[in-house]
Amino acid sequence: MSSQFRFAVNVLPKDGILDPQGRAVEGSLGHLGIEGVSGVRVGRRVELTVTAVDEAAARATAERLASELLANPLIESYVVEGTRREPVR
Amino acid sequence: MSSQFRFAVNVLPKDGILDPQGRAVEGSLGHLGIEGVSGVRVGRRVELTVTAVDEAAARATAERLASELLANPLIESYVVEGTRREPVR
Amino acid sequence: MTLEPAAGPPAETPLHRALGLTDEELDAIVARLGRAPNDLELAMFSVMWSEHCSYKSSKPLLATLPTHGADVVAGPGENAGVVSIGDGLAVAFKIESHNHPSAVEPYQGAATGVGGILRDIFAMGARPVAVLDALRFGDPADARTRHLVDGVVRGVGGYGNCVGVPTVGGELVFDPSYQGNPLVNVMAIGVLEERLLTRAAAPGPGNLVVLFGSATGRDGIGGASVLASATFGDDAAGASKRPSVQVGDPFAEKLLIEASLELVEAGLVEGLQDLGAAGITCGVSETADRAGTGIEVDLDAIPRREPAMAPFEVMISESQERMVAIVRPERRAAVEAVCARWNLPCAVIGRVTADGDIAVTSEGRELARVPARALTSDAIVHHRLAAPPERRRAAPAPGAPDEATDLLPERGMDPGAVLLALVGSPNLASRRPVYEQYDSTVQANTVARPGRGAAIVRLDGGGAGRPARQPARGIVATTDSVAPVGALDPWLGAALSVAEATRNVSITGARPLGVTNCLNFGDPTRPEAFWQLGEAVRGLADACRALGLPVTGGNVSLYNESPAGRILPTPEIGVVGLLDDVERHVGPAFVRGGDHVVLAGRATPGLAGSDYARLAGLAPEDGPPGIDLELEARLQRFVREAIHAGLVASAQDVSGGGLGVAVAEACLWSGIGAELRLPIASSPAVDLFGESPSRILLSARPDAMPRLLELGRAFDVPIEAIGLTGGRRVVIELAGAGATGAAEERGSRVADSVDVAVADLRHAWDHGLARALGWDELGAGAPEGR
Amino acid sequence: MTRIGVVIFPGSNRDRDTLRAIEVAGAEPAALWHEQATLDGVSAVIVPGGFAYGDYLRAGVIARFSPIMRAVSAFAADGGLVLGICNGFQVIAEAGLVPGALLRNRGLRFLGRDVHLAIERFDTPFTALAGPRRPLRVPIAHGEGCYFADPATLAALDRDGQVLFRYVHPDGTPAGEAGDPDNPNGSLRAIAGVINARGNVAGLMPHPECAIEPLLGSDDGLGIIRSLVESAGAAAHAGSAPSLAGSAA
Ligand SMILES: Nc1ncnc2c1ncn2[C@@H]1O[C@H](COP(=O)(O)OP(=O)(O)O)[C@@H](O)[C@H]1O
Ligand SMILES: [Mg+2]
Repeated sequence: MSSQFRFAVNVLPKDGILDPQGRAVEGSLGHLGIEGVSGVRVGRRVELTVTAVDEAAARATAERLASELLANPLIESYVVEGTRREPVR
Repeated sequence: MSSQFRFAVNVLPKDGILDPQGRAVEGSLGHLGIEGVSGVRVGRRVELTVTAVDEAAARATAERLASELLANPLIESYVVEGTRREPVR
Repeated sequence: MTLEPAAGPPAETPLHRALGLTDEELDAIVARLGRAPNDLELAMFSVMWSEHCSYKSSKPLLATLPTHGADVVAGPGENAGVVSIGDGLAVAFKIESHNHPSAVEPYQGAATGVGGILRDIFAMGARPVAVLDALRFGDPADARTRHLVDGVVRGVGGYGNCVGVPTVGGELVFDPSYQGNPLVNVMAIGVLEERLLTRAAAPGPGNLVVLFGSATGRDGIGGASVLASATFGDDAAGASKRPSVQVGDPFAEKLLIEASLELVEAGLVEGLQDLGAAGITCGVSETADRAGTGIEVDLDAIPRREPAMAPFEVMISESQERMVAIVRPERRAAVEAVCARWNLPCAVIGRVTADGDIAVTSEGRELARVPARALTSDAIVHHRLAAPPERRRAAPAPGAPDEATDLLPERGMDPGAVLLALVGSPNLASRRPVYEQYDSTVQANTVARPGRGAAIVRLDGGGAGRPARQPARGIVATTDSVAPVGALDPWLGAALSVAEATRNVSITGARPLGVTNCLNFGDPTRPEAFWQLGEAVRGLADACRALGLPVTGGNVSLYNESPAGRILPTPEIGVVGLLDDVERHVGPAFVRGGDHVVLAGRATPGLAGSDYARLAGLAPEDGPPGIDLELEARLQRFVREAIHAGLVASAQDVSGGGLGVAVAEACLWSGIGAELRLPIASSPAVDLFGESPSRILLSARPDAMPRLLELGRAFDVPIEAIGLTGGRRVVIELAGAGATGAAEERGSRVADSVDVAVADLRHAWDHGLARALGWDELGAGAPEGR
Repeated sequence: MTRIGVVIFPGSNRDRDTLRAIEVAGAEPAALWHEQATLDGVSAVIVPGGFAYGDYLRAGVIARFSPIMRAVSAFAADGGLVLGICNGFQVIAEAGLVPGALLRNRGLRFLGRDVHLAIERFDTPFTALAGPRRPLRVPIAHGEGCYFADPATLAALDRDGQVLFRYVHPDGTPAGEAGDPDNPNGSLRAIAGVINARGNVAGLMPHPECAIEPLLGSDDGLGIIRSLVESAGAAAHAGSAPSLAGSAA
């Protein structure tokens, strides 16, 4: 019997890595008249469903996907967030 | 007296909107030897710090930034996540 | 007038009206069916009888265009025009608009515009080799405009760069009339072996209809989503939540190109059609109608991206990156193998039948049955009312006496300063910040990249198993529209546009092959707008006949109006030409000091519609310059002949900003100055900055001059040596009775000479656009997303 | 004749250009399909430009997992010559065949233009015949070409002569790091291309294969392709690693 689990992987540039997108967001705050925003980092968020026998197995799959595909360890760090069990459709 | 609050904005393609990146990730799973992953959606994650008098004001700023700059309401939806109060540096 | 957008149609609105069909159109549908349509059929009619798909207002006008030519192997009515160029090769090309989607979502609108026109090209069996993007926006200082320009340019690049087709040219024009309604017209060019020419037809009852490419989602259902609330019990909120923005997937398109061309090369398909507007409904009805057959669609066989799609959604979805092939049953496995190799979903979704009907079935039940003809060639045609505006400014007749509109000395302006201002103005400055976002070199055939004059792409380069041909030939391509003049005189605007586009091709030495066009106009139910459209079509036809060129295809975009105003009527003209030896093409920049500078053609009066007029103002009663189409034809033959004879070092068209800007560009592109003495025929402003057509600025070695002048006489083209190249300044002395007299009468000195450093012109030209758009020079822009 | 392979991923778009450049440089080009697990005995491999697998997620990352890349990695490990151009550079960097990563251009825009390039070493299989003319003028066309490595790696690259190409001003002086249009993507130390420590795998962002004839604006890139062709021919002739690896794979 297997269940479905939904995860989110947040991938962000490591500290010290250039983040021109973050700079661009900060740079456009003035035009919008928004104040008091700083430390902007722009990364990726990937949401996915894993079908597995239990949550531990599902998380292991999500972790593997995150470390091997979704993030480049040279430049990015990631966090796997989860989980919400979903009914198997 | 103002404090700093850290938020994250998750921006994802709306339901029903084509997500070519998500499809590409799903298509590559075979090569990775990963099984049981489906429903992949790829979006952006933006983390930011807002300095404001209280959390409500900070969140309002983050919301505005998300809706006016970070997400394209025609094809994307967003969620503002937070918050963690930070010491003012 | 509704003040608030209605959540859904009020209960009493009949369904056909909610779908955009008039009562008259419903009656016409009933007459063709002999009964009332059901809801699915009505949905199919509503999309097929849209202006976009049916050309119901413009069809009678387009029928008047000259479309024949000895080398035309596919003309209007096909996905793209195709012209044979000998040696078994042919060129396919077409231009199309994506104005409204780009106004809503600039990135995706432009991206899917590129995708759509590329599919039209490879549907003919041609490999796409070039893209050109003709863009028009409102005020460059306005925040909304900046957002649109940024998104559209990123969208064109995002798609074109990924599919590996070089973007080699286009236009970027700012005019307040486009503020609420930008224009995004994209032209694509492909090359094919003539024997592989493929038609969008569904011959042979019993043949299979194969859908391949992306799965079908709810993309672009848009207006038709009222059906969901009306018939399928969705609440209005649910219906409005359905996405109507189409998202492009250039990676899928790249696979689609390769798979389609592989299918064609292997001879596996009887017909090939892209799915764009009106989706599967359009694809099956047009292919069936062209072959005089019918098609039975098995709705359940269509791969879906979304659960619980209603039949009408599947039938009219505009999901991108899909094609339909007509395949003999015995070739099914081979077709599936090709699609599998390219990792593209592929499904047999129907069969060709003999009954001429489009039938839609699901779970063994027939949901719709409509004659294919009724959806396509026998769609309703509207004969709209045309009425000219009450007041209009016409061009002087060719040969009319010159009338000085000499504002230049009158205003005490230094013509050199005017020239600098023009060269750095948003419409004339370098487009580099834009075209640098495009891959213009992929495929390794781009001989003339974007930036100066027409684009040149080598043919016959060889490689990848194909032999190189000696000499290698070249394709020359350009788009042009003289819209500001069209607002004053739409016949003239269209004729000038054709003249300018073809001239830009001829001055490289190439022979124009044919004309494609995108007619961007207003609401055709408004008599003045329809009159403009009619006049423009007449001008297009007249100019093409005079130049001996066929119109091979095009596109009509109407309703280009917004609360902010109406666009200038904009007939966008695309021209493709052929160079017999690409190595011998001529460019627009001066090539060395000491060459003679020659002006072929003569300025005629009229400043209205010019960039100078925009900058400096002009007498209110001034008209636009006229055109003598016979002279234009002779001029273009002359320049091609002169280039062929090896007499021409450089050839530059005189257009935006007039002769002054033409000289400035020839100098600043080469870094070589010029010292000229310009005989003033009418007035300094007209001769320096007027935009009268049929003029070419040439440079030639001294020893070529006698033959060049002789050739001018032989072609009956006015031709005059006006000075020499060299130095580091642009110096233009204004000479002649006209100038002196006019100026002295006003008590001022003769209009001062133009005397500007080439480097200053270059600086103004280089930085004008980035400054106008507020882009920093390295190109850092707004963050993605919005 | 020396056979040089060109990897074709779904989404490669300079594969034909590269095949043709190999022909012009005097070798026999061989297309290598992404799903094949062997290299058909070629003497060297070029991973070409384009948008492999759409470049979705991160340029080059999905391509890295395709079957052919396993063969390419094994070939490289055996000393075979591998050149990654543009997207190909991104792919081999993701695969760890060369050091560093390619980030979004600092200007956040795709850039297609000519750049000037200095060759830092002429004693490699990729540059032996490329001199002495410099700086080279070659086109770029990419959105993610900002070369990045951590400070220690950067220092080591410079120390060990692993920086193969650098963006320079037209007069040959080195381009700056940020805010210098002659370093089009803001690459650290203006690095345009690198070579691995062993000297048999190199990658660069600019397109030498599209600068092989004056008609198209420059033939400055031909020397790089010819260097590879000659080196591969010599290696094959000597019966050294490349051909062995190719046939054994
Ligand atoms: N302004 C025009 N001049 C000539 N032909 C035109 C014009 N507008 C449309 N056509 C022709 O009408 C046909 C239908 O156009 P369109 O619906 O845009 O084609 P598609 O659906 O293949 O994109 C095409 O063959 C096109 O070339
Ligand atoms: Mg079509």
